[in-house]
Amino acid sequence: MHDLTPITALGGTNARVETIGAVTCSEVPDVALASVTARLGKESQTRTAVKKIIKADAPDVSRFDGGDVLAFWAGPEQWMLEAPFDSHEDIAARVKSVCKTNASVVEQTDAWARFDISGAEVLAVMELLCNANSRAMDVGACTRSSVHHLGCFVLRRAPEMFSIYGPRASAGSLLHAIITAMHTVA
Amino acid sequence: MRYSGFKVIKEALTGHKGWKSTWRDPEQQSHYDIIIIGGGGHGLATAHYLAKVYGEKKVAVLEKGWIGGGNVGRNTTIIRSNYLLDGNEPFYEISLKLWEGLEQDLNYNAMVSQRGIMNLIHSDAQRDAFVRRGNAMMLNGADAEYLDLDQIKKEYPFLNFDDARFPIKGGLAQRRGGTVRHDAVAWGYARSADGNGVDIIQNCEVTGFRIENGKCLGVETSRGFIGATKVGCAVAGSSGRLMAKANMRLPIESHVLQAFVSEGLKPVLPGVITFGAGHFYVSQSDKGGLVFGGDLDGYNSYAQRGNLPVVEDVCEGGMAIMPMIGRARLLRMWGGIMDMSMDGSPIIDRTHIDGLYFNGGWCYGGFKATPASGFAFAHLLAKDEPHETATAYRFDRFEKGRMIDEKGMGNQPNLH
Amino acid sequence: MIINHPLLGPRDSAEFVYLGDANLIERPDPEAETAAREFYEYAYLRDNPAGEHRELWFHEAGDRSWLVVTRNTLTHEISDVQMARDVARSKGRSK
Amino acid sequence: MNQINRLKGGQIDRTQTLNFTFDGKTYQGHSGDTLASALLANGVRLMGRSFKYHRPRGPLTAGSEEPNAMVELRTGARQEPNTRATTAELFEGLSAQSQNRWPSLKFDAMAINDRFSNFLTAGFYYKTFMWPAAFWEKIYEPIIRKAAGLGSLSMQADPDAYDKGFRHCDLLIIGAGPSGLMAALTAGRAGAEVILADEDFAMGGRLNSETFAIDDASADVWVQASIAELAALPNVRLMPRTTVIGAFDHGIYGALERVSDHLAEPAPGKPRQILWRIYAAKTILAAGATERPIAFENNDRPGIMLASAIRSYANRWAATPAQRVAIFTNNDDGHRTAADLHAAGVKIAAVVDTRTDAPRSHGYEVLQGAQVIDSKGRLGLTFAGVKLADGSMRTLECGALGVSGGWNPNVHMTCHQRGRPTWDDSLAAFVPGGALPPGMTVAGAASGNLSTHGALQTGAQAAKAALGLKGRLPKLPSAEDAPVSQTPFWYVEGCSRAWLDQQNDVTVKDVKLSHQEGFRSVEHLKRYTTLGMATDQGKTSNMGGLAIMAELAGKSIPEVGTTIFRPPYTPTAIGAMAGRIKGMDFHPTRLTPSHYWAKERGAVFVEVGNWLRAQWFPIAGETHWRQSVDREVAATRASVGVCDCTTLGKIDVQGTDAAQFLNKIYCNGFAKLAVGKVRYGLMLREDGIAMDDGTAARLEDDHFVVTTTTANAAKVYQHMEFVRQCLFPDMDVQLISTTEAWAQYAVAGPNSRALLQKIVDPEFDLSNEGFPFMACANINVSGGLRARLFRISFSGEMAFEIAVPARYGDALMRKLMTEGEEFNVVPYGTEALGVMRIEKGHAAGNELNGTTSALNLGMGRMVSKAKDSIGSKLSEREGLNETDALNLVGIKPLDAGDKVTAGGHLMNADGPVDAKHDQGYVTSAAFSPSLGSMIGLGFVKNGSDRVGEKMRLVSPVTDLNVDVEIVSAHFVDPEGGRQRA
Repeated sequence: MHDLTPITALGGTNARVETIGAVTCSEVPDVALASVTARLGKESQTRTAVKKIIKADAPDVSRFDGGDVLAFWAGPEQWMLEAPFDSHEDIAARVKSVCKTNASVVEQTDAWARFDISGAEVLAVMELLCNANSRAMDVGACTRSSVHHLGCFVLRRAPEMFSIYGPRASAGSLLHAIITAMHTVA
Repeated sequence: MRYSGFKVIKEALTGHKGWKSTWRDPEQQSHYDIIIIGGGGHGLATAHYLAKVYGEKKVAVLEKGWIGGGNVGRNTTIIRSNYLLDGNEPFYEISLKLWEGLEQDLNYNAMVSQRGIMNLIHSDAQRDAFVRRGNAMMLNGADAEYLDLDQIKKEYPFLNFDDARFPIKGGLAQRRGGTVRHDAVAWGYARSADGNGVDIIQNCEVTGFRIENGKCLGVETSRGFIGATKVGCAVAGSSGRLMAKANMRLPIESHVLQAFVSEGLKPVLPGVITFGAGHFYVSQSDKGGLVFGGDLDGYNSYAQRGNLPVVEDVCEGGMAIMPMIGRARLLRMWGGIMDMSMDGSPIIDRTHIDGLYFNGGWCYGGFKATPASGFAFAHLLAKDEPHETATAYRFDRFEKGRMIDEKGMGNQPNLH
Repeated sequence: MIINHPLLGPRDSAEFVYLGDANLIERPDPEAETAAREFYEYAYLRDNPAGEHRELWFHEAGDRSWLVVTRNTLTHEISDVQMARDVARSKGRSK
Repeated sequence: MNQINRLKGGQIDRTQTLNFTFDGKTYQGHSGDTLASALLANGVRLMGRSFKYHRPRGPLTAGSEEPNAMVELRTGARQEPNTRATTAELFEGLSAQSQNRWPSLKFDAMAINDRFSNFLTAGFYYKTFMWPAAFWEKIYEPIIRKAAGLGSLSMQADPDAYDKGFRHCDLLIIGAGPSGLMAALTAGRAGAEVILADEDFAMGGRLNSETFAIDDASADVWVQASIAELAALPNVRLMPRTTVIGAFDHGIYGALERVSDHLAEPAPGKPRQILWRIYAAKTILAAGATERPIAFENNDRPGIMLASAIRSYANRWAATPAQRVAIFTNNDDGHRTAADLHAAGVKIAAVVDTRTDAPRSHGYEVLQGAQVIDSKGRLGLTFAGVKLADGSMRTLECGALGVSGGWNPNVHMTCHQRGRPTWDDSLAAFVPGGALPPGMTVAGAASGNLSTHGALQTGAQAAKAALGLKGRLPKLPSAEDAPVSQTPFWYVEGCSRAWLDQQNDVTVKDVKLSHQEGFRSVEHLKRYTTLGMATDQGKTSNMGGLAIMAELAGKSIPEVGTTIFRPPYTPTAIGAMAGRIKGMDFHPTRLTPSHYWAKERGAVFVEVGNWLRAQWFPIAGETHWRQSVDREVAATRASVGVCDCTTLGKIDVQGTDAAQFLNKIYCNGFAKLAVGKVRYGLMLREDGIAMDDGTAARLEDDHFVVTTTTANAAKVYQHMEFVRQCLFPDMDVQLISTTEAWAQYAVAGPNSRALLQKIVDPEFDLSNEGFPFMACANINVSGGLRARLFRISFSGEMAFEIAVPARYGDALMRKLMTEGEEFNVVPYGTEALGVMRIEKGHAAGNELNGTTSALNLGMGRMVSKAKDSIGSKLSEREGLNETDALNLVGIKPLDAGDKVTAGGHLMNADGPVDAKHDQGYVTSAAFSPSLGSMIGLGFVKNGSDRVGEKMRLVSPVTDLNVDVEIVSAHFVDPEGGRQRA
């Protein structure tokens, strides 16, 4: 084992959690991510590989699916695979070993910072953050959207819980946007 | 009729009975020596200089709607000559000099107000670029002044010096820059041209060109055919539409640029300020409204209206640099169509069709160029050779690789 | 404006970056004898119509697809949206 | 009871008395009052001054169309100019000041303008103030500017926050009057997602101001029941205090919600206002109608109001502008005001009706076929002069006069996409035209259906049509359905100083003068007279002006046409349009992986795009930034330095055609680059000008990592996707940005290898043979952590760039510092980075300025002729290949003490100093600790052949004029031995 100690996107050693009114925002650092993009003409093989990894059909446009390891749609013939960090820090290598040369696999773990927002007023917070029609998203829906000029992924994981993946370097700005919205709603 | 303070007093005391129409409403003649298509600022200025400086007697301006109804009627009124490149700077400096003598030339108060323009600087790279530009201006005989942060703070204490995301580091000022009452420019040129014998024909839409054997013989209009020895097109914004009638494709796209005015406020801003780290520039009109603008909407459009994202983007820039305007209200927004050229610079040139001349591609710098554009186009039409300050504004510069690209954005018009 | 993305459905145009005329897909053959002239026309001359305009938009804050949007420049009405990659292939572009 | 003009009833809450001040004097009002209603209740009619003549003014209206009663609301940094007293909700402690007057509202010295009004006619300023030319800015204009303007800004930063938000709905209903409520009930009951927005704080629209019955009860009962039913529906969202400001393309509406304006200040953490972007599949405009005045001589005195406004004040706010009120009308609606006031106990002086067959009343006198021809009263109306049907004159004593010229449907939003309204002869008014914004229908008074029944019916119909609901209309509540007939009566014959635009002081006389002088199109009229350009956007004035213009031109009103209706519907705070995007949040901030460590080290940061980067790292005793930077450069060149270069864009390129793809986007060749090697690449735009530069590292046969400059990362990625999807759609290549995934540090200097050998796991050979210049590899560091290593150099020293997953970047930096102690390692910032790259002659952003070609950059030969790449063809144009083209060179002062200034221009040593003789310019400059003088990079005409030439560097704008020598751009180690060591 190497001896380098990680920090979270917000610069801490522990994940930040903020509760304001009926909404809680939690930093979620312990996820591993890898993008999988089908090579030209290898779309069905790639879908098969994704299915094998997440134990569910490769999700359709604007959907996510899976269990412990989950995939969300990220672009045409492109998925982001998400897994627990502790068990899957080497996610890119593992995915690559399944996809072989059928897909281009890129480690994305530290490209993103994830915040989970939950609570009774979560929809009111979401509609101050981005233009995604969050009320119409059902559980299992995901989309790209912009939060205060930051390109993000938005996933509805439960009726009262959304995940926002934003660019890691701007995690502080993203959290600030979320918290101001939570204050407005509270 | 000559305008003066004395005349105003005399008319006030005699019931304003003596004021005459500012221009005639003439019937068109069957043939003119020169027809200018477009009764906007540039077309009317061209007519004025053709008649007054070049002594042309048979000149007509054809206007589709009402004169001054294009971009001269909806812009942010700024004049300046703070250009970088050799192809541009002498031209805009001539323009500024013409502005400085405009009211006396026209006997019309267009309220040329040289309260200065300040370009704010927010990074070292920007400072380097602005120093280069300031030097280019001075080497061309224009005025420029570099201000450091302390000088900016003294002159503009209301800017955001406290929590700016991109702190102000200095500024490049042109004290001779300023604003002009834009409608009055069109009216003043129209009145003068009319007084010098130019026929201004409103509600006369050009529907086609009569071209035979590579020569333009005149124009088809909603009022019938009008013959001409030379036809000059000055319809920036609609150049693509008009020149398509002569089967020309241009190095130009039409884009919408929005502009904004706030409710009237007691004096706040001395001159024009441009924000260097966002899309925002602002001045205050004599009536008290903050007149401001920013970036293009970014897509081809002839619709003369824009959309919310750019409105918000511009106001974001305003709040970032000048957070005291938060409680001032945006009164009106409007959109003008810009002839966005492929290098951000205009074209004043002959076309490949004999007798057909073109003036356009002004991007959103057309208003400040009005006098020089008119002067240079008049020169071209009268003498058949480019004016010395406009020699670079040729069609062939793109094919030959001699672009005049102030912003360095290349062949993507919406980035200029 | 709203662009009806062929995969994602209606999306705010603020998520996109605009490039210009969709003819930019039709890059000339650099080997042609008239390539110099063709590249000049390709890079610099535009129809710039007042009416229906086929144009390129990039879904930067979305799925990174380039789209060919047919939009009326007088009314902004959008009548058709296609994946630019499909359009390029239909124009015979390949490698 | 000091509210002398307070009536009984109304919708105010008398249990809550609120204290407020106007011009320093304290008054009381009630919850539910507006500032205007409370002032009227207190007997105050004078609330403002007009723009040009400074005439005394009171409210004309009871709503957002108000031109006159504008105040500065609140004090200190929250001072808010031009606030309409007619819409400002009263709150405890409200403080308002009158504006545009000096020294006081009652005694305004500028009112002298009114005496000279005959000289100050429309457009007079275009005809004078021209001599001498210099006097305009110095004398005339300052006086005009000082006199002009309305309210004042505080000149302090707005202390309040604003939010933006996004809502989606099946149906947006604009206006919650009878038609809007009925539409919302119809759509809401059908289960549609509905948003009902109204600018007022109380929904109900005109019903709040009337004494109508609905279903045999007071209309108020139906309104409250409807609101309650809608509020209980989960699919309906009620948005009171929300003005829909504009109809934008494809069903996007801007809407401003005033969250806290009815409070003294927003609660902590709460916004003052929210700008909503509403995405509506369908929209019903139910914006009602605005009453129009009749112009007559001196029709602008405080107390002269729209008749419907007086009715609103009486019925809704239980306030009357005076105890004795007259009415001037040309239609039946004016009589409603008289009847309601009469019922409330206000004395009706008379109803003056232009119609000879006007209805009679038992309660008060109706003067048929009569006209108000003048008024009296310096600071408020005292008498109205009436010309009776038989031509005789009569004077009515009255403190208020309600004027009704009929109603104009509020068509504004139907025209926001440049549609034009059409003329309805039966209403003598413009009604919505054919070309509405797509998805919009219009209901109620806005569509010209002026009765309550008509409003309810068209509201229900519109909702059904919008949602495609089948079946019969729901049963409508019964309501009045009085026939409406409006005949045009715009102004009283012979009037002259009869105000059309009360705020801008445009009178009938001005319109006539405008016509006389040839300003006859409606746009010319507006611009020449300023009619309709005031803060009310002509809501009460434009029609009158149009009608007079039409008459003078011998045309009909529709032939004259309207000016263009533009957003916003009512003026909107600039702060709200910006939302949270201001101050430090103007742009998101991007932090590098070593940021927190650098902050601990006391680094000075600089904004580079959205990134914050360490600029230099001062140590104890250093008092000037140059000391720090010189030390960092010297230490790096002497031993080893570390710099965070994570900000460079990183794009992962994979696929079997990856190499072929890079061959297209770079002008130089990549097909033959070996796995494990890095190559510098220059990317051109299609026009042959340099777009960006960087490196591409071939990690595997089908896998490259491309770097871009920090500034161009997004643009280059977009360009690469364009080339991939649009130009070469069948190339097997996949792109994804990985910029932020990796923490990447440059480790530079003669001891860089030695330092890295302590970090990189021992199985990797870092020797020059094992890992030569321009090598790259996937490696492990620190005992097994995956990492990437590139042997590339920006500084010219032996150097590496090492990358680890971003979360470990902080730890890696700390480790480099600890392990480097024995080599006296230094961290260096962007300044030292810049100095070293200038010393080495590497082009960067200042050189790649969007106008420079490969030839200019000294890389002309890199443009491969053997293959096609983006930009290669157009880079062959003659203008880009001239013999005296600019070339990148180095610049050195002859006197080592002289300054070299970036942005300075280069002139021949003995030639003239002017633009015509310009030889080039300096792009970058820095003090070089290695050379002991300032040095620069720049472009000089034919510069490659002029090395060794003496030239003059001038920068008049910074007052510099020095002698310099043109030298090679490679100041340090021109042979490149160090980076290969």
